[in-house]
Amino acid sequence: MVTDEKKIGWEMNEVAQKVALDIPDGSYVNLGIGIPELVAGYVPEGREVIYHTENGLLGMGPAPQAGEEDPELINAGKKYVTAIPGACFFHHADSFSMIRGGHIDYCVLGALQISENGDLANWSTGEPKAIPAVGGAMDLIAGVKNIFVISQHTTKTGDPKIIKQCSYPLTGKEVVNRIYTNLAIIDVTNDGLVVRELAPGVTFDYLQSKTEARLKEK
Amino acid sequence: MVTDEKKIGWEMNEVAQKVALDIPDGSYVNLGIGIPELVAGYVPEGREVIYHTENGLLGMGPAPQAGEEDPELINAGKKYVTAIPGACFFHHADSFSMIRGGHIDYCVLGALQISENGDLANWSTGEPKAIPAVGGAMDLIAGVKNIFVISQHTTKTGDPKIIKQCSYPLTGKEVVNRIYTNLAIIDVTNDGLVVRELAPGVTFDYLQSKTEARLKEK
Amino acid sequence: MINKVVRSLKEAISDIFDGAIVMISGFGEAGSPIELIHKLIDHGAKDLTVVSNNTGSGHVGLAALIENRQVKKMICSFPRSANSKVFPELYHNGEIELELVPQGTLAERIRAGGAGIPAFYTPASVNTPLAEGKETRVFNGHKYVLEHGIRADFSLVKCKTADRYGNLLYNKTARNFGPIMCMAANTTIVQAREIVELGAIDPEVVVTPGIFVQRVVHVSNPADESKLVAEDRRYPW
Amino acid sequence: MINKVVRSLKEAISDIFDGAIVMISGFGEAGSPIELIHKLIDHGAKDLTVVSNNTGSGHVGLAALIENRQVKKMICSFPRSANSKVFPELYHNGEIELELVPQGTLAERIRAGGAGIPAFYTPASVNTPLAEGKETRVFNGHKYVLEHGIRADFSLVKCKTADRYGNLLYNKTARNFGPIMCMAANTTIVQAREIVELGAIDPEVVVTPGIFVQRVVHVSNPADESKLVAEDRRYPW
Repeated sequence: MVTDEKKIGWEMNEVAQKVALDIPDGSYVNLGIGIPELVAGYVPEGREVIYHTENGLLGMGPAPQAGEEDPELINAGKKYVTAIPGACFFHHADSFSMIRGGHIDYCVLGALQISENGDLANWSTGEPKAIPAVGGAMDLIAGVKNIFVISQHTTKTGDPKIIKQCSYPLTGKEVVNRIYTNLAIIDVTNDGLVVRELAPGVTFDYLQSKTEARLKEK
Repeated sequence: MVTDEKKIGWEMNEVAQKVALDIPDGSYVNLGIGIPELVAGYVPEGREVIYHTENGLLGMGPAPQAGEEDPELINAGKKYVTAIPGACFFHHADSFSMIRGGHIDYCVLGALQISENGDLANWSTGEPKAIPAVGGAMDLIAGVKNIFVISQHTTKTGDPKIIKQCSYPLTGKEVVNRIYTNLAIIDVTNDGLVVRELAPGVTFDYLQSKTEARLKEK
Repeated sequence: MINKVVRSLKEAISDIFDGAIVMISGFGEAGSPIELIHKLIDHGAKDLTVVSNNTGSGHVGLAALIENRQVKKMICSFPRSANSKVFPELYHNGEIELELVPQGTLAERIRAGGAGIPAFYTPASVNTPLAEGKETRVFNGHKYVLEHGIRADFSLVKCKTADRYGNLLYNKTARNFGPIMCMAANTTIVQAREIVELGAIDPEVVVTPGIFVQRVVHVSNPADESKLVAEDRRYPW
Repeated sequence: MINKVVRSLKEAISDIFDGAIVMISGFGEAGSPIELIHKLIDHGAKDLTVVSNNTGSGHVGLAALIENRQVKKMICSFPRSANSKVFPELYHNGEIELELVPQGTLAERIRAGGAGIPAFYTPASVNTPLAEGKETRVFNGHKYVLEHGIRADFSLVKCKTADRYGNLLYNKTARNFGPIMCMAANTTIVQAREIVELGAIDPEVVVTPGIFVQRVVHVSNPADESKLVAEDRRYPW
């Protein structure tokens, strides 16, 4: 089933490209660690998008050339990055003023679970033995204007991630605006989850079968 | 009587010198507008004192030479100043973080009235026709570690300024640590107002006659 | 492409609407965006609530905006000064409202507005008339007053140097309220003495990151307010 | 004369006492004052409460301080990472306490501590387990949680450049928590890669004004933590 799904849906690189297409010229964007980082590779020609990394850099550029890594120039995932012309550095309180104050236009995050009303769980499975670690996720979802989730449609074991109610501890309530998965693009609306686009070969019924929450056709 | 008092007490320049002597080497100091500004001229040899002005400069130096005035380099009294080597500029929120956060060691302020428990009134006479204007006074007295008042001992009409209870609107309650006037230096203690030093020719009884609040001998 | 530089003062301020909340940078004349203010007088938006530390001098800049009856209410810490004649007169005649705020509280309320903090506690003004009617609370044995963040529809700010991303540098004590007012408005409009190429400003020394700025207009030789006041100039002239 | 430069790491940290609250700058290894931390391990103060975004990597720096059983409690936003082994083990064994704080709330609490703000409201963590037991309040129709400022007895901070007044410059994203931690401690101790003459730093570009710094020590060639971790080095060595 899992294999199947991967075959018929988009590759995650294609999903990242879909996300990038939906981010307008001139946007300030924060990308979460992992899959969300792929989005930076697909900014359409002619658009200028400025990346914020919460550890104190606006105007984050791509990874440096081998041998040019600077351990004091990293992103929130602690990977080596570069700074573009027009970039600036600032301290953590200023950085989260940008986030909390509503100055960042888009945040693209991963997810463990998303509920049908847009609740997001992406920081902890709540298992007693897990070390809880939240980072900046709760600040981002509370402060950024548009929250996009990019994720595999189901878990590694094939269970739905888009569900009626999150069982994991929440990162925030009613915060997700749009969900991009390998199977579909789904808007979180006041009328519930509305399918915006299906990946090639994916039917609405197939998508619904992989989704615990009720979906609506556009 | 007023003339009398001025003759027998210190000149305000001498009072300012007394204040300067009580400010230790290495202190960060904010001087109020007017008479308090005189203090900067009397830092004893060998001491280094750094002046903060709340409009965004740490390391304020003396007035510039004629012809070198810069309308964008001023103090809180909107007078032209200079910046010493090792100075720095910052914005208003950072400036008042220094004040409110307890980072400034001494503040020297003028006063309209001081009560026997150290209440200070120095921003408004409360007259209905007066335009109220507070500036940074309330932040300073709330945040700075040591609050020194420098003032004529009585008003222009010879009325006491050091009184049982302030009749003017307060700037802050129980905030003044020491009072320097043309007649005496007075500590505000848990035991009340204790005279620390009398100006030449001023007796304790004379001082008490010019002071509504009860004074104590050291 | 991101280019926040607009061609004229008029283009910069033309959407300021009647009833808007407008922050205006400056401490006295230092940092006051006098050309933007004069263009706002030409533009004519009225019933404005203006947040600025002072109320202007003589009959130019902020004082002229007030004199032109465009300001319904001032939020400031120090509404009078040696050369302020306009505000005191209107205030005495009951023609303008005043919300008096301690200077540090004003700065922190603006910063909070920009930083997404709806409210905070401060020791300033406790036990004074300015805390009357406000909620107080004790933390660690000391009393504090609850104050709320302020946001504006527009901020008008003066700076020294800008680039097309809106990164800003200021000059000396003209910095004052500029950086925090940039943070706190839906639309921040900046007049810059010089506009430089992207990358010309060292990323380590940027004072206002471009994310806080929406429009930049080039005013290479801004007027010296104190000279205009000394000459008793009046705007509109 | 003001001279905050002390001659040795030992002199810089020798009054850190058992039970102290210690802030340690850095986001991962960037900005982590590893030489000051190692000297604190030599010094031996224990039962510390440490405020730092992470819990260190491998067996050097902050991880080594924890491994040496000097830390009673960590206040941080992200206590695990690819190379953090020490904290997870002690935490599982119940040998160390954890106060988990969202990263922006952690930054704002530190800044508030330094700015004399005892408490503020933030939207982060509302409706999540991290807001449980905390006071919430509605402003303008949105729910916020009350958070308190944090102050420390000591802050240990790494910077690039310092002068004898304690004015500081940082390097790129190693700035992170440094400036706000400098503000929030009774005694701020800084290791600087270079110490320059007074006046060599342009007053317009100072990041941390000297008023927030009590001691500066020169560490011209700080260790590269990731290299030490890759080599599986352990402190004390």
